[in-house]
Order: sequence, then C-alpha cells, then structure tokens
Amino acid sequence: MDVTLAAEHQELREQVTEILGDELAPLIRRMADRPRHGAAPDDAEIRALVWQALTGMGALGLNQSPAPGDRRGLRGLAVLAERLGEVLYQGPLLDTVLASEALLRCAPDPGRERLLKEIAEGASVAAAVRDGGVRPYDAPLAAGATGDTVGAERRFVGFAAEADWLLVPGRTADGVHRTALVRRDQPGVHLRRHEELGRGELYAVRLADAPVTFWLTPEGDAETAWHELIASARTLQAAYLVGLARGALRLGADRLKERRQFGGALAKQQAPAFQLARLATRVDAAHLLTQQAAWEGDTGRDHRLTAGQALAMAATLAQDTGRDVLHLHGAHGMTDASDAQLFYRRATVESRVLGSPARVRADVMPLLWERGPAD
Amino acid sequence: MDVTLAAEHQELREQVTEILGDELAPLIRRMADRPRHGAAPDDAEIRALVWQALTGMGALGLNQSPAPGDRRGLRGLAVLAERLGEVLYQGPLLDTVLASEALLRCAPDPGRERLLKEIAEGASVAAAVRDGGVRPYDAPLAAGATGDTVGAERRFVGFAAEADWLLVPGRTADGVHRTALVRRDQPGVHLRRHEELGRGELYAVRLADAPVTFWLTPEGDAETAWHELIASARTLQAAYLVGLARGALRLGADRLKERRQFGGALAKQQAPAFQLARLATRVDAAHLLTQQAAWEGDTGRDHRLTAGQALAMAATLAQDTGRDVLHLHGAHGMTDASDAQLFYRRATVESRVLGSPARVRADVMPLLWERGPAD
Amino acid sequence: MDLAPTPEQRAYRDEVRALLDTDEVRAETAAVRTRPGTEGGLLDIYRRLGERGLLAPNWPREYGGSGLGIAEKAILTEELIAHGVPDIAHTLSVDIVGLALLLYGTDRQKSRLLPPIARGESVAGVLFSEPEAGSDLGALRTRAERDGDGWRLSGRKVYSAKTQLADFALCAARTTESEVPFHGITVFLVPLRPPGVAVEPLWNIGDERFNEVTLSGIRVTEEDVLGTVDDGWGVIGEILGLERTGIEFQAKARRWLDAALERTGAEGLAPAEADRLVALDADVRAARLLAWRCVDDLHAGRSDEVRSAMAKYWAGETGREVALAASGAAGLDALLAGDDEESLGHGVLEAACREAPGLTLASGTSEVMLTVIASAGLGLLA
Amino acid sequence: MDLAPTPEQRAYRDEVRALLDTDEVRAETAAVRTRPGTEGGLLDIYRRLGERGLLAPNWPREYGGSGLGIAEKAILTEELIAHGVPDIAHTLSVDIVGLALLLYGTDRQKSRLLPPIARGESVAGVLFSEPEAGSDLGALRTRAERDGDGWRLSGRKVYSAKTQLADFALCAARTTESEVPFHGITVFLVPLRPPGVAVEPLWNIGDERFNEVTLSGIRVTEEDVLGTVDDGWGVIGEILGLERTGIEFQAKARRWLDAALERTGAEGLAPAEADRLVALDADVRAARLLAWRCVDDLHAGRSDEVRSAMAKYWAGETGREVALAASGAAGLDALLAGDDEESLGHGVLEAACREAPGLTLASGTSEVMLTVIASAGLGLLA
Repeated sequence: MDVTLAAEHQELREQVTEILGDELAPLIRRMADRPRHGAAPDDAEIRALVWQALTGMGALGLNQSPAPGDRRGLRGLAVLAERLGEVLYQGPLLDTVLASEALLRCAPDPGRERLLKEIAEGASVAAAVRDGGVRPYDAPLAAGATGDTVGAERRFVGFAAEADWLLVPGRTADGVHRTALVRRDQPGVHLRRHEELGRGELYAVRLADAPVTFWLTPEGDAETAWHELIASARTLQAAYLVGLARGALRLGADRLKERRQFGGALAKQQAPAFQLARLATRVDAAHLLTQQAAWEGDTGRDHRLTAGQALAMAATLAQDTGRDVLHLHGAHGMTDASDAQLFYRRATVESRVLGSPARVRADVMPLLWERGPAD
Repeated sequence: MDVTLAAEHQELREQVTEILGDELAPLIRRMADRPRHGAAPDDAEIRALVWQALTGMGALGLNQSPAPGDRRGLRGLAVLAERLGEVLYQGPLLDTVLASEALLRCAPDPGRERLLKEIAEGASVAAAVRDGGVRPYDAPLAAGATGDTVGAERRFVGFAAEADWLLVPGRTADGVHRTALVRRDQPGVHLRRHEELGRGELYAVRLADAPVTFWLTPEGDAETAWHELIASARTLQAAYLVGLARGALRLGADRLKERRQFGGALAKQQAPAFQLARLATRVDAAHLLTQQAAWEGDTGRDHRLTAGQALAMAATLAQDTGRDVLHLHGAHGMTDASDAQLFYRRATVESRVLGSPARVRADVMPLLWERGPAD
Repeated sequence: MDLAPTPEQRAYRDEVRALLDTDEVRAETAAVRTRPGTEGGLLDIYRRLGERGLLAPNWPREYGGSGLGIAEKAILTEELIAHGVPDIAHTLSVDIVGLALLLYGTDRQKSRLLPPIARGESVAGVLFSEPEAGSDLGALRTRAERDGDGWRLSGRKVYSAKTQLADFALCAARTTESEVPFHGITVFLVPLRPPGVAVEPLWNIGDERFNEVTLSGIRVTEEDVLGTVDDGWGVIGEILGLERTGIEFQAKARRWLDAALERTGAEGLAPAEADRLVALDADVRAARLLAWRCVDDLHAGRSDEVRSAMAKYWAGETGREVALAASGAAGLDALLAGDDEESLGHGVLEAACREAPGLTLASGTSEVMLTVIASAGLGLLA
Repeated sequence: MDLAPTPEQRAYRDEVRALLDTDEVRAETAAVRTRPGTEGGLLDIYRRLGERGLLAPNWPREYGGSGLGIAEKAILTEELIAHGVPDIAHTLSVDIVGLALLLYGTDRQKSRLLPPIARGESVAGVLFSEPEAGSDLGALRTRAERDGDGWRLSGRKVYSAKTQLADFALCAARTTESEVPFHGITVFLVPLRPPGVAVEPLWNIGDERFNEVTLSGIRVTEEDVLGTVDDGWGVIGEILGLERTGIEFQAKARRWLDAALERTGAEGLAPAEADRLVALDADVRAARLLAWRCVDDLHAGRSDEVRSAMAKYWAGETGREVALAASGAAGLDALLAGDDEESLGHGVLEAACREAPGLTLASGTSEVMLTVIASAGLGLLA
C-alpha cells in the first residue's frame, strides 16, 4: 500500500508546474474571463501558447500511451488536472483527453486511429455532455435517417466555439446509447455563448442534421463503458477542483499574511488561521481520494463509487474554499482586480458542471451498499 | 409583529427559574441518571420535590386554562420546557401536558374531565409513542374484542415505571387510529428498562390485554388532530432541547473562563470563543423559531411545518453543543464527575427520541412547498 | 410574542406591495435585473414611493416622512427586496444617512438634506472605508486640515456604493492626531459634486458598482460637521449599531430561497438538496425573527449590541449559504445571468451568487459580530 | 500511488484476520462488548497474538517481534479495531511505550521490558497528563527530587488508561526548575506495583477506565531514566509525533460506519441520512489515505509533522462525526448499550457515541493539530 505519488507522477507534476510557472500563472488565471466592464482581454495568443506547451509536453498522449500498468493514464492526468485547477486554467484539455479515452474504448479502426493521432498532435474536443444532469448519456439524441448526421441540444458546453471537435453522447428515441464525433466547423452546428456567473466559455450547442465523422462504439458492454467514462470524467474534474481549492487556499494564506487589522496581522488570528488549516486538510484529503479513484481506474478496478465520492468531496471543498477565501479578502476581494472573486465564481460553476455534489452522491449511492471490504 | 416574550411568559420564566434555582439545579441535572459505577443516587425525594413544585406552580394546568388568546398554552409550556432543558430535568412533565392536550381535543365527557382534573392535581402520564419513528400514531395497536383492553409494544418510553398513566396511540390492523389511556399499575402492563446511552428512565412497554380506562376520540378530523398533537410534542421537545443547549453553552463558557493552557486563559483564544458565539446565536435562533411554532399553535394556525423545523434545528443544535462543550472540557469532561458528558449523552438521546432531525424534516417537507407567503 | 402584524403595519405593507406590484414598477425592476453589473441613474420606483410618503415612513412628516415607526421602515426594506428592487440606495440614504441626520443633524442640515431623499430624488453615500481600514476605522488616513473657520479634506475612500449618483456623503476624517486611535475622528457631510472630488468606479462582482472617491483638499465648514468635532467614532458606532438589525439580509435570503422553491418541487431535487432547503428555510425564518427582535428593541427604545450582532451574523451567514444552496439545487440554469435569454427569473440566483459574498462583510463582518457576541454576550476574549 | 498491499502485507493481514475470526476470540470480544464501562484483566486475545509473534510485528525478533515493518503494525491496529477488540492496551504498550523503548531505551531496559509486552502478558501505561496540564506539558507539576544516586517522584497523574493492570509506565516529571517551561523534564520508567503508587479509578463515559495515579515519593534510579535527564520534552515530542498517524481513529470510524451500513439499506434511511453516509464514507476513506501516507512516510524514514497533524485531525473529527451520524441514521436502537437484550451488534454504536468524544482529544487535540497545520504548514500564527 503506497499512498505517495509515484516518481514519474512527481516528475510530471514538476514539469507542469514549470510550464504553468509563476510568470504565466497570473495570465492563465484570467484566460477566458470576460469581464463585464472594460474590454475583454485578447488572450488568444496566451491560450495558444498554453495549449502548445501542454501538447508539447505530451499531455494529450498521457492516456494514449500510458506508463506500464496504467490502463488509462488517469493518475498522470489527475496530477495534470490538479495543477491546471490551481492556476484556474480554462480550456478544452480535460474534454479532449476524455474523448481519447472514449475512442480507446472502441475497437481498433482506421478512423479511430486517425482521430487519436490528430488529438495527440493537438486537436481539441469539446464534450457536449453538460446538461446539468449526472447521466449525460441519457440526454436525447437523434441520428439522421441515413445514419451520417446527428441532432441534439446541449448546454454548458465548454469551449465549443474553439474546439476542433464536438463529442456528443446521448440516447436515441428507441433507447439506444450512441456517441458521435462531429467537426465543430460543419454546417448544422449552432453555438450560442451563455451569459453566466463564470463569465467564461460555456455554450449552448444545437446540432441540426450535423454530419457525423465517427460514431463511437465501445468494445464490450456499452453501458459499463459509459459509466466508467463518466467515472474518469469525474476523477479529472475532482482533481481540477482540488487544484482550484489549493490555489484559492494559497491566495487566502498570502492575504492573511499581508493584511493588518485592528493593529495586528490577520495571520496571527486564530480563527482564520484554523479556518485555512481545516481547508488545507480537506485539500489533502480530496487529493488523495481523487488519486485513489485514478488508481482504481488505472488498475482496472471499478472506480465509479470512488470517483463520485471524490468529485462530490472536491466540489464542496472548492466551493467552500472559494467562498471563505473571498470573505477573508474583505471588500477588496470582490473587485474585478482581485483574483479572489475569480476563484469564487469559477469554483461555483466548476463544482456543478458535472452535477451538484448531492446529485453525484445520489448517483453512486447504490454502489456503497454493494461494495466489498477494502484490502 | 412582536417577537419579544409577553410579560406573562417572562414572569413564568422567572418563576420557573426560581423553582429550579441554583441550589436545586445541580441535583436536578443528576436526576434519573444511573451511573454505571458506584451506587445509583437515591433521588426519589428530589424528584418528588421537583414534581410538587412544578405542579404547585400550575405547570400542569398551563394548557388546561391558558391565558386568553392562547388556545393551547404552548407559549407558556415552551418557556417552561426550555428552562427544564437548561437544568437537564428528566421526568414525565412534557408527556403529561401533551396528554392533557390530547384530552382537550376530545369532546367534553365526564371521564375526560375527571382525567384532566387528576392531571392538574399532579397525576403523571408517560406517552408510549416513542418507537423511533416520526409518526407514532401509525404504530400497531390491537384493541381487545370487547373494546376495553389494548395490546401494543412500545419502546423508549420515558418514565413509564413511575407515571400514573400510559398514553398509547396507534393504528389497528384495520387501519383505524386509536389512542388509549391505560393505568400503569394494571395487569397486562409489562415494563423493561433499557440499558442505553442516556442511562436514564427509558422503558420498553408491552401491553397485553391491558385494561383501557379511556379511549381518546378527538373532535373533528382525527388525522388532523393527531398531526397537530405531534406538532405540539415537537414544539415542546424543541424548547427542551434549546434549553439543554443553553445550559451546555453556559457550562462551556464557564469552563473556558476557568481553564488555562499554554500560559493563557482559554477564554482569550479566538477559535473557541467564536465557536461558542456561533452556538449562542443558534440558541437564540432556535428559541425564537420554537416560540413561533408555539404562537402558531396558540393562535389556531397550522404549526406543523414550523414545529418540525424548530425540532430539527434544536435537535441538531443540542447535539452539536453537547459535543463541542464536552470537547472544550478536555479529558476531564469525560469523567462521571463532570456535567459535560451528561449534557452530551442527554443531548444525543433527547435529540432523537422523536425521530432524527432528517426524518423530522422529511416528514414536514411537503408542507414547505404548500406554504403561503408570510405576513 | 405575537407575530401577527398590527393593522397599521398590515395596511402599510399592503400599500407598498400594491405599488411594487404595478406593471410600471415590475418593468423597471426587470430592466435593472436583465443588465447585471451595469447601473443607470436613480430609479423611478424610489420617486413613486417618495410621492406617496412611503420611502421614509419613519421620518417625521416635516422632512418628507410619514411619522410611522421603525417597523414600517423594516417592512419597506422587506418589500423592496422581495420585489427585486435594488435596495442599496434606500439603505444608504434613508436608513443610514437619514438616521444619522435625524440623530445628530442640526435643524438646518435636516431641512436641507432630508426632503429630497424622502422624495426619492436624491441619494446620499457613506465614505468610511479606506484601502487600509475596512472594519477598522481606527486606522483611518483621511485628514481634515484646519483652514480658517473650516477644514480641507484629503484622502482616498473605497468601496462606496451610489457615490457616483449621490449629492453628498457622510465622510469620516481625522481632525486630531491622537494616541487613542478612535479619538479625533469627525464625521462630515461632504458634497460630492464640486471639483476636488473625483469618483472612479471599482467594478466588482456585484450589480452595484463600488467607487473610489478621492478628496483633494475639498473645503468644508462647521456647517458640514455632523455631531461633535473629534467625536465621530461615537456617531459612527451609534448609527451602525442602530442600523444593524439584519433585516435586509434576511429579506434577501428569503427572496433567493423562495426563488428556488418556486422553480423546483421537492421531487425535482436530489433528496439531500430538498432536505437542505427545508433546513435553510428554518434558518431564514429564524433570521427574520432575530431581525425583528432588533426592530422590537429599537421600537421599545432598547438597543442590545449582542442581539444586533446575532441578528446580523446569522442573517449574513444564512443569506450567503442560501444563495449557494438554492442556486445549486436549482441546477445549472440558475447560474445564467439576467441577460442570458434562458435565465431563470431574470437571473435572480445568479445575481444572488454575486451578491452573497457581501452579506458576511457589509454592516460589520461576521468576525466583528462574533467578537461582540463572545465578549459582550459570553464574557469571553477578555 | 499503489494501494494494493504487498504480498507480505496481505499475508500478515490474513494471518491476523484468521486468528481474530476464531470462535474463541469472537467470544471474548463479545463478552467485553456486552459489559460496557467495566473492564476485566488482560485479554487472552493479546496472548494469542503474542504467541504467534503477531502482536508487535515491527519489533526486532530478539524482543519478541517479527522484524516486520511499520505497515504491519498499522495493519494490526486496523484489524484489532475492525474486529471490535479493545485496542488501547496495544496502542499504549506496543505503539507508544514500545516505540519509546526501542528509540531511547538501553539494551537492558529493552530486554527486560519489551518481551512480556510482545507476548501479550504485560501492559505498560503512560503518565503524562496532570489535572492542570493536558496538552500543555510545560505546566507539569510532578517533581523528581534528587535522592542520592536516584530521585523520588511525587505528583498526581490523571486520565491514564490501563495503569490498573500495567507493570510500569512512562512518567514525565520535572527534574530541574527552568525558565523555559519545556526544559528540565525527564521521562522515567516507573514501576506501578510498589507501595508509594496509588491507582484510583476515574470512571468516565467510555469503556476504558481512566485512573488517577498518585506518586508519593516513589524512588527511581538512573536505570529507570528513558533517554537523557532533563530532555524529556524531546523524547515525548518524538514519540507522540511518530505515533501520530491517525490509523486507529480512521479504523474506528470505518468500524462504526460499516456497522450502520450493515444495519440499514439506503432505502431504510431518511434520504438525507443516506446522502450523509455516502459523504462520510468518502471522508473515512480519505482518513485512511491520510493515515497511510504517514505510515509511508515513517517507512521511508521521513516524518512530516504537518501531514501527521492533518491525518490525526481529520481522522479524529471524522470519527467523532461518524459515531453520531451513523448512530443517528440507524435509529434509536443504536443507542442501546451492549448489555441491553435488544442492542445492535453488542451495542457497537452506543459504545461509539461514548468513545467518540475522545477522538478529538487523544493523541493531540484538534486545536493542537490545527495550530501545527496553520503554523508549520501555512506560515500563519507566526
């Protein structure tokens, strides 16, 4: 039983930390944030730069050719996702690697190989799955009569406007689960940006007879495959949220050290210090449970319960940390200039995009009573 | 809109405070506690004394001839119950006044009047309703063939061994709600004391063809009457638990003022001081909501939702306060000599005897969506 | 305890409701709510209330009020918020500045400044906070330098609301250096239109813009002093203490929770979320009782700092929690802003998430309230 | 991260489980559990484990151990607790006193004192706490007065477990007065049987009795000093730090939660309670990971006080919460004690409610842990 990160994952963490280093981090935090006042920053360049850097370090291949014994490369991806959350990175990276996992679960096929290669080389995918429900494969989907087009409506789809592909799972009227890969730039793909709390890149996506490039058909039991894929999505989102909480926590601790009130440093006050110490403990707890979910997925164990629990835990943690750190900043934290409000808004949105914590727990609840004893 | 206690209720509070005053309070706290080590204290005398004092001040008549405008005397009873909780009084008082309310909801009848008079003069009743469920009137009950005996099993019945009467609501096999008053000293009444966390006077009651003195038949819709009676029981239990929390809180604040650690008084530390300040606020919040439930009941409004909410709030509060105050006492609080563990154990039992907070909330949940706007 | 309103209170609430339920008012409210983060000028709603003497009900008639009680003032706050009318201008102008003038103002100051506010034609602001002094007024750096029979004020004030629209503001400035940090502060009634006053926006997460107000030697005289020179600490403490009932915070919590209850049935929710809403509803009801207990106290001429602190603390914390729980239970659509075509109720819950963080900061932070409760209430921290 | 046990760990756990699953052991455990609040003598279970070399797996073979690692020690703790075997004698004797002797004891001390413990024939106690010094050892009042080549110990120690059965105990006493409160303390190995030592019960809420141990001038010599004279603070800090993994607390939380899960289905619970159990299960799993991270650290020769504090804090708080939530969800029957004829599982959850308060106090209070995390981990409180 080894709870510590493996050497290769520690290396990966250092590598990502370097790429998203101190210089870039403040810029990354503001990526894809469209303030309501003043001009939206033109961050196309920095976005492209970060994407290239991540692609360059092999982020998109982490689950395509994982380390030996890592069936899905989830541990490495979780390490990556955590660092991304820490700097509030926003972009299609997690959706893209999940699309890879979905493709890898299909039988080998020239189309599949071509797509995987394209992704490894930097193509991005937006997962058009976020309808607020916890079981996106049950969202309605219509396959065209000839089988080469798809119709569907999805909402809260991140970065739909700049992704190369859209991944669209759902269930047809006759109850069959199908998943389409659609090129974003095709006719029949209609996008509308949401005005929402995060002020980010979330879109309503309407597909009207949009041409399908590839229908994904998992090998083995499709139901199980989709459940596991959702578990992987939850694992990575949990890792992202753990990172987000960690980043907010650091901001809060720094603020306490700077700020003086009633003649003393806030850092010396016991109540806020204990508050942050509690949050720091929860960050480590959620980090470890997320890594456990990743390990279960990587070793072919059933990681659905753990992934759901980790996501619910990390989501609650991220929300609480964003809220408390904003509070510790006082009114200053609420100004556009402060990152505290940014962490708070992002935490609120990101903790819910895969379903609220209570919904996620309800979804995995039966698995708790079915679980065998731990090793 | 007047949130302050009425003058007569303030007077009542002072009167009860005097009766349960500083001299008696430490003795009352230990009433009906049977320690596992050392001889059980012989508290028959003090129990009788307290009962006489409460009867003497008219506690048992508070809802028999309430102040004008007070349909049920619940506000006064809630004031009384809160003070009882504060000193950890244990005894059949609340059950007895609830039996009065049940009787008062029946049509006038010589038997009813006789029983009410007996209660007003000091007869006690144990409500044999506590089976851990939130809807005790659904517990099974068998009426004898001739209609003058009853069979039932009930558990966690407080003070069954010393009450004069047992109040037994339930539902017969053919779905009819019935409630019997049974003399405790009759044949067919079998009692067994539970060994339980509170080490108090809780009994398993088995009635085997026990003779029924009076079948209670509420005027008007029986279902509604029982629901409202449960609401009154919840209101008084909520008040008791608010008082319990208030008593524990005082113990905790006193302890902080006494205790020194690492060279300073614990009372100066911000974290425990804030912890108690939060609990103090919750005590006031739960007190007011409980009074609102009582006011609603007294003015003929539907107090079911408020009573359920008040009980759930007060129960959680009492449990949390008992837990936190015990913690603040350190290891000393866990010894039999300390009242901290007594508050904790009682809080744990008393917060659940009418159903756990979540169960109580689930029971009243539909009423929230049916509720009209507030005044 | 008798929670039924008096006939006068009932009548006043009905009158306010009737006005706020008119199509014109609804339309103006909706227009504000669908432009999150932007602000226009003064609201017509305020003028409509002012015309009927409803805006400052507890002020004497001579200053434009209706001579009613503190309860009616609280009712107005509840109804404005329940109807989604932005209430900050009312809180600042009527509740805080108006109260300050009524308590400490000279007749001249009152006759000049109060009536336009009561008519809804003018708003007033508050300039207390500074970059290094939020809850801690002892650290104030704005200086009032003697200049003949008056003073010249210089300093930078932050996080003030409505100062871009206000004619004047209460402003705390240091008139005398003192070893004791809370001595030597004076409260001035500072005009905001003249040169020497620069008002710059500090855009923020909420719908109400903050301002940074820079005072560059603007001149004030004895006429502009509120209360006694050097005793501003007492003035501020008194006003903030009396204004601290939690009434506005509990009203917000109620509005947000009701928005979620309206948009969901118990069945549409995850069971644990439904349970949470039942518990939070109880918390909001208790917040209302705690707030009204303070209103009762004020009505009876009592003022209890511990009860005030409890009411503010509880309402602030509960309100913030309600915003997050209610929007969480109502699903992702709850996060759509008022200007999104699919938003729920003009984005009420999205706005709640942005307003919520202010609830535990404004009108005394939760930590300041807990300090009062622990020390004055429980005898701790001494 | 690889959470699969090594083959050695698997084998060790299987061997322990096989023993603890025998009818004899089950019967003895049940007998203890159905007499809440009373205690007999030493458990046969310990002797059975000792016979097989399973009781002190990480001790060297020469002292009765099996020369295995720290992981096996943790596994034993988990299995004892999972099987309902009272573990305090093991924690005190093997984990704390044994560790102290292995780290600081002379060869003579080790050969004399360790083997009987490893055989399960002897237990050892710890005498640190005093009426006025709980977590705060600087306030120690027990004195060791010089007496020829030895000392005479006088003082009153409270809240010690198992000292009524123990042959000897670690005892902290002041050997030198000092301005610096943590200098001048020495740890002695004090025999508990001789005259001059009085052991009186302090009955308490839990199943394990506390004792008050009064030392009335009992004589000790250099032979009985553990570590260096006057440097007891370092010895105690080191031992308590190394022992602080949270392993026993998470194991208790697991046992109690599983007891509730076994006795309820998701359907039998109020939905909000079922949701709470799912969340608490996640917390318990995380507690186990935090605890095992400390075990890993120890195995690798690292020791990280922040990680230790996090593990202890989290496991203690989670465990206490689990006891209350699990017993609450399982209904009133969960509050029936082991000696009630209708109790659930020998009163496991009733006992949990009584044991739970100790979890946030023992092995360093939650506040002490938070202080470590805030200061050493976050750079606050400095």
